[in-house]
Amino acid sequence: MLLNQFLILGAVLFAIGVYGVLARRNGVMVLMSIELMLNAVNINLVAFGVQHGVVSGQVFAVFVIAVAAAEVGVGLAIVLLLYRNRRSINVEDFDLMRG
Amino acid sequence: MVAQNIFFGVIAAIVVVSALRMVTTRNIVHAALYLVAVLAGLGALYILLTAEFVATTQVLVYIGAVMVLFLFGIMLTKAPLGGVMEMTGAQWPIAAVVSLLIGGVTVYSLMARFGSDRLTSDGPIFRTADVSDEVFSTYIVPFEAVSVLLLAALIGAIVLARKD
Amino acid sequence: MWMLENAFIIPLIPAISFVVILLFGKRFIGPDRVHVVGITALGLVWVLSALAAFQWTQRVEHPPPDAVVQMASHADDHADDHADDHADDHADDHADDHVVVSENNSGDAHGGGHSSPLIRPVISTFSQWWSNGGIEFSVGTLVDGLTVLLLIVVASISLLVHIYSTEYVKDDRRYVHYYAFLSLFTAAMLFFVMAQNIVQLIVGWELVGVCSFVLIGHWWEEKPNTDAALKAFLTNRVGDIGLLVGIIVLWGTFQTFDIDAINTLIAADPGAHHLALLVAACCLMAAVASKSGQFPLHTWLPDAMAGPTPVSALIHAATMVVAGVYMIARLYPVFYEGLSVGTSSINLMAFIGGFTALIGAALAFAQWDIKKVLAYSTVSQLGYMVMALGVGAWTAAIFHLFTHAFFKACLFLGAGSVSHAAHHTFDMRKMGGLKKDMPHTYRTFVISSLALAGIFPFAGFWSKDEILLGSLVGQKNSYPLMLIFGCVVAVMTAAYMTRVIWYTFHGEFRGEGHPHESPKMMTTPLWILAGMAVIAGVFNLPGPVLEPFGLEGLAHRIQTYVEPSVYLSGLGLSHPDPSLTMALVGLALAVSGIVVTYLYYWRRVGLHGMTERNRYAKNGYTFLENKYYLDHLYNDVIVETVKRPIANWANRVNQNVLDRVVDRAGETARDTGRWIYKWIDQGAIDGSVNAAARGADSSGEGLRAIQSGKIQNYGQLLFGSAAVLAIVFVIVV
Amino acid sequence: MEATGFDTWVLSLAVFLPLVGALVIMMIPKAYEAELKLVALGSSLVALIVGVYSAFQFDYGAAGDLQFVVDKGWIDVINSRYIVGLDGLSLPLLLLSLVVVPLCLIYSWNHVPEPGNTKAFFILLLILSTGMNGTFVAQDMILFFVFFEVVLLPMYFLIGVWGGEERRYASLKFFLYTLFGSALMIISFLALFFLSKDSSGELLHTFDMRVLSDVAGVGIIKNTQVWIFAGLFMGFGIKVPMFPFHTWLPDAHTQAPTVGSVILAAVLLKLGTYGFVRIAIPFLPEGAVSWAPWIGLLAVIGIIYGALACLAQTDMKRLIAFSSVAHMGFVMLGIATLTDFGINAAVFGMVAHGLITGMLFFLAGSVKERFHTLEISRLGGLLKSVPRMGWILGFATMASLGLPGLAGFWGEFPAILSAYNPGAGLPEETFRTYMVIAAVGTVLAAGYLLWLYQRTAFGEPPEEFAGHEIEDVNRLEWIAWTPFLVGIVLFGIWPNLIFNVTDDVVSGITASVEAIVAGG
Repeated sequence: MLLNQFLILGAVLFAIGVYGVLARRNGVMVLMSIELMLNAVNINLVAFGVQHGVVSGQVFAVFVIAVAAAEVGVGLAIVLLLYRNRRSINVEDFDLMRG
Repeated sequence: MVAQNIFFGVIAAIVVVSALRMVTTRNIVHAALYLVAVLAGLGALYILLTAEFVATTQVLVYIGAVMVLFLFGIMLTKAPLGGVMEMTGAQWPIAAVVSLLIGGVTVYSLMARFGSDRLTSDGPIFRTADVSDEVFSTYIVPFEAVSVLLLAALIGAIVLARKD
Repeated sequence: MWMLENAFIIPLIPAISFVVILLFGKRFIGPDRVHVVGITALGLVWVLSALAAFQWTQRVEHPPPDAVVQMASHADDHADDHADDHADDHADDHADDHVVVSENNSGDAHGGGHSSPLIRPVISTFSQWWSNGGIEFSVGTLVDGLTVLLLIVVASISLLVHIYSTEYVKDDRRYVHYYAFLSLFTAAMLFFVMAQNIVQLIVGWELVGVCSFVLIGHWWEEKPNTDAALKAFLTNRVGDIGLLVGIIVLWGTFQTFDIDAINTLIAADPGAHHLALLVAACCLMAAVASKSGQFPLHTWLPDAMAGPTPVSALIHAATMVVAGVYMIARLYPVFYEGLSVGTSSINLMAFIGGFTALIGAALAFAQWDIKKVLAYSTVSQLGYMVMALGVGAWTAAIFHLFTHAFFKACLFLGAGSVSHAAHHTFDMRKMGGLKKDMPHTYRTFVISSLALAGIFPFAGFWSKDEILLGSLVGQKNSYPLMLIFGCVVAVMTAAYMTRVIWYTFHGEFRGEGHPHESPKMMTTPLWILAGMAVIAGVFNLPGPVLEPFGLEGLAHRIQTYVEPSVYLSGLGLSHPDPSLTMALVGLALAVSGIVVTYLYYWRRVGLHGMTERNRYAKNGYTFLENKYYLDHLYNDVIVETVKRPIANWANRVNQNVLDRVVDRAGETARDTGRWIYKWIDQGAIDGSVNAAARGADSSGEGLRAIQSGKIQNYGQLLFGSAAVLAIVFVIVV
Repeated sequence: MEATGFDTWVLSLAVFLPLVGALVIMMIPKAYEAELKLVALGSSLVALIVGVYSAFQFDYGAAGDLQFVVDKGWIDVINSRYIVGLDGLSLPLLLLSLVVVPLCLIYSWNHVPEPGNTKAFFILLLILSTGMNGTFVAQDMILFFVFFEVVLLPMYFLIGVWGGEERRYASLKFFLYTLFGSALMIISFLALFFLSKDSSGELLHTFDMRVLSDVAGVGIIKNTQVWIFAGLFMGFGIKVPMFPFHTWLPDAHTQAPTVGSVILAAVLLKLGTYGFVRIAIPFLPEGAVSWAPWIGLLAVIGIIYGALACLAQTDMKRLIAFSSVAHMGFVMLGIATLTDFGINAAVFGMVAHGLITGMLFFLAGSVKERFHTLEISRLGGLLKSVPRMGWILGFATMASLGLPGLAGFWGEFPAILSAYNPGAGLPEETFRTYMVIAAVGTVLAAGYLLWLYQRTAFGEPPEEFAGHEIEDVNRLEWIAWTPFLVGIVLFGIWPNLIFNVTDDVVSGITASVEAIVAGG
């Protein structure tokens, strides 16, 4: 097996995730796309860990999963809150960053 | 080796197609299910990479917990469960261009750098015990930090989502 | 020679006085007593300057061995290594590395009374003023005859103006600031005249400009005053472009800022670097034109009369405005070589000077404001000095600078005295007949006017004579056009001064109230200056005048003491023989100017009566009629042609063209600024930034799409730029 | 040479003491306002004292060498180290930055701008201080970059929270502009990391600025140098700011609170020019030579353009902001000549501009506080209503237009002078043209500044303010301003105080550039 198989798969998934984050209007969908990107990174970590014969790759992958779980928790809570206040989870309706 | 490659090919195809469908489908529940497919496929690939613990965690945490969370989120926000809605914003062409650029440049650099590197097949195989040894020795501080992070996220999520 | 080596003390005293007055004036000294500080400081300065002058004469009379320049036939072999010396080692005592300059006697063909020994200036330096590229640049003093002459002039006039001002600006709104800036101005001017290098020249040059700005705008509540102050400063700044560029060209050519070194280098090898010197000289001429009120940058000077009159006397007549003349004299080899003064028969400097002298004099006729008449007269006289330098009459120019300072200061202070008496007006139409009420002012004014007109034996006669003679003889060639300019101006000067005296002091009083003589504090300085206007000429009497008295040893004192022969003889500068004919012609010109004008005004009074009688006389009084006909002809045709159309034309050109150009330049710059700001900056550049952001936002909402506040737009930007950067990185690495 | 004993700590103390102060303040509740302020002022003053100590311990004979050097491991993975050091180039700027912050704290002692919150305001100022000090002493590119970016965030908040009407727009514009530049800059840093070779052709893989400055880009071919320089040029040029990247500056200045403007003008803009002198030119001499004529062109355009824009302004603060564009044009012109004179003048110009324009912004802030407007047409007669402030404004105006005898002159004159004989390999005629244009710029500078002064200070005060009793310069303002005024006069009278310190470093830089140009 080539190392690149995994790396390129990761890259493609990452790019798809980016597309999802940028293009999707639904807040939940955006969060899901972010999960996709995180998973893309995880493949890289594990693949490099195997390549270099170290366990750190797996350890970091586990950490990433944990952090992702935390992120989903908080992210969904925020989406929920927004929905409750605005009756919408369409990210295009939110321009809170506007100066 | 051939078997492995075929396995990889099949799984990778499933993963990529599911991922594409996930970001293009108009039904949010379908999207969630496609995500499950992607995550499961990745879990399988972890097995292929001899990372059993990661694969297990993937299944347990992602497919078990995170997906349930997502489905709850979808329900609570009263998304049209079976219905079809315009899920993609008007700016999708820009998003597509940007993601193609990113994907393209990344793939190009990977090809250039790791073009023909083979995965070492004779390297050590790390079992769950090895991972736990590493986690509780070298990475004890990050581990604790992640624990605290999870706790904080838990409390934060409760505070945010509370009704009053 | 202590004073010459420690000359830095002289500007230091008024500088300290400035700080003391400004910081402690109001609170500790008392706002009505600050002049004590100023006058004390200036008294001290005057004594020290006199001491310096005395020590300089001693140095010339009994030169110490290291001060004399030995005669050598060739200096060429020294020229090359000299550049390095000066660039590397400025802190060194300059006595060591002075190049021996050949005395090129070819210029003595005219056989002038050139017998002065070649004396080195006294240079003291304090190293480490600033440094660059491993080279230390020093600050220091260069004291020679020219410096001590200017020291005396500045110190004397400034002291007298300080005294005069105690009455003139008494109870002024800003008495303290007035004296503070008089002190600062004096310090800056003294610093300027003893500059050892051209950077110091710039510093002094700009500082006097600022003091002039502050003092012109002394009464800044009124907009015309501030306009005048701004105009003065900005016009000077325009000239400063020339100063900066010229000095940079000099630096680029000689790799040193040291005035002495530059002069010596040029004198040692005239003819080298001609192009660079030409450029430098032309650039510096722009600076001179702005500071010394030369055409076409002279327009600020009459406006500068908005300041208090003593300031006009000090800054805009006697000292600051001669800074340009001084700079030419100081860097004379640059101009001499750059403009080929020695060999040409007309050059930029001579022409600008002569032309300025002419238009200044013409304009003086058209003014009703007594100070403006004097201002244009100053322009004209400065033109005279520049012209003198342009024809190679170095000493004559400096001599004229010296004498002019006294009588012009006296005239200005006299004008101030008149206005003090006549309810603060400067309009001559509201004066008249002040002769009997203000005898002191009248007498001193007349004396100074005669001196200005160049009447024997007053000071102006001698200096003007030398200038005319210099233009007649020139160096290799004579300067015929300059001679004509000089002669015409001599007539006109005498004429307009007579006009001023007529309107101010003679005839009927046309103002309001009762004029009175000014107090002693004002008349005393007037008399001192008038005295100088009488006797200042003796400092450079030609030999033949003194011969009958057996005093020929005292002839040409200024030439002997002041002329920095080290450089000038290297250039081959010569002096013409005194000429009785020229003196008589000059005197005749001046007298004719006075007489004609006097007759004009005198006849004019009678003319009204005569014209009425004329109507009766048509029947038979042909003889009388003829007489008046001649008069009439003269008045109407000659004088009127000269005076009205030409002077008015000149005035109109001045007001409408030159002044307008200056104003328009300012307005254009402002409008351009507005336009650029509106269309280019806010429109194009800022617009394109915003437009780029707008393009990214396909929903096209809002002008500033870059801050749509939508996460996804930011995300697109972020990831997009990341991708682009990555691509750039991939390509580069 | 590595420092020993207490000297090891000097620079780190000077850099991090304000940060420590900020951390301490975070612990203090808001209610204890007096204590908060004292801690803030104390920490910045101690940092200043440490800085002054370093200035006294500094070996001026060896100003060209780094002193007080500390070299410790930091991020081993990417071979980035914690290296700080002080040489003649850093010293004046470090001191400037150390002096400005306590003065700003004093100035805002009793009037933190709307919406108040002294605690947050002071914390941000202290963090800003750490970032600025660190940038000037960092000798490792990653460390430099970190400090460079640390500056960004506090300033963003200072403008965005305490700014004027349009603050959000201005702060975001500032942030994005600078971030964009930084991104290109870090790319160039990475390129330098990957491409730099030592003289034997070995890849270095180092971020150590000392090493990179020594090898002077020998292993990098000219084309690549030009590209990398372009990245650095964008990063630093936006910060300077150079025409045409200057449009963030007027907005940021106009909207920023007074002390924000002062720090922005006095120190932040210098990070860009400092970067040119410290990094861009010595690391990539060939790239610098190729770029210099264009930098010079943009610089003179900036000089004229900034001056013309100033003539169009109706707002005093915006006018001063545009004058910065013009003044930094002189600095960049000096740098572009690649000569001793030019670069020395540039460093001098940085300090002088910091003092003078900082002073002008202080004045603008105080005017705004008293008259609640900066519209030039509504002001007037300052000399009458607030005479002392009017005089100080006059003084600062004169200094700003480059009056000899005050600090501004020594930044302008040698810069113009240097353009007459630009460094090796640069087109002489082009630079001589720049010289003349720059000289014209000095006239325009006098024009807009004096016009400003005439309209604001001369004449009678307008009617709307005529009857009111308006406070003249108060005690806190005197304390905050006096060092600026003294500095302007002191450096103006004795410029060698700075030239002498910077000259060795600058000579080293120009000599290496010359050697490269002659060799290549």
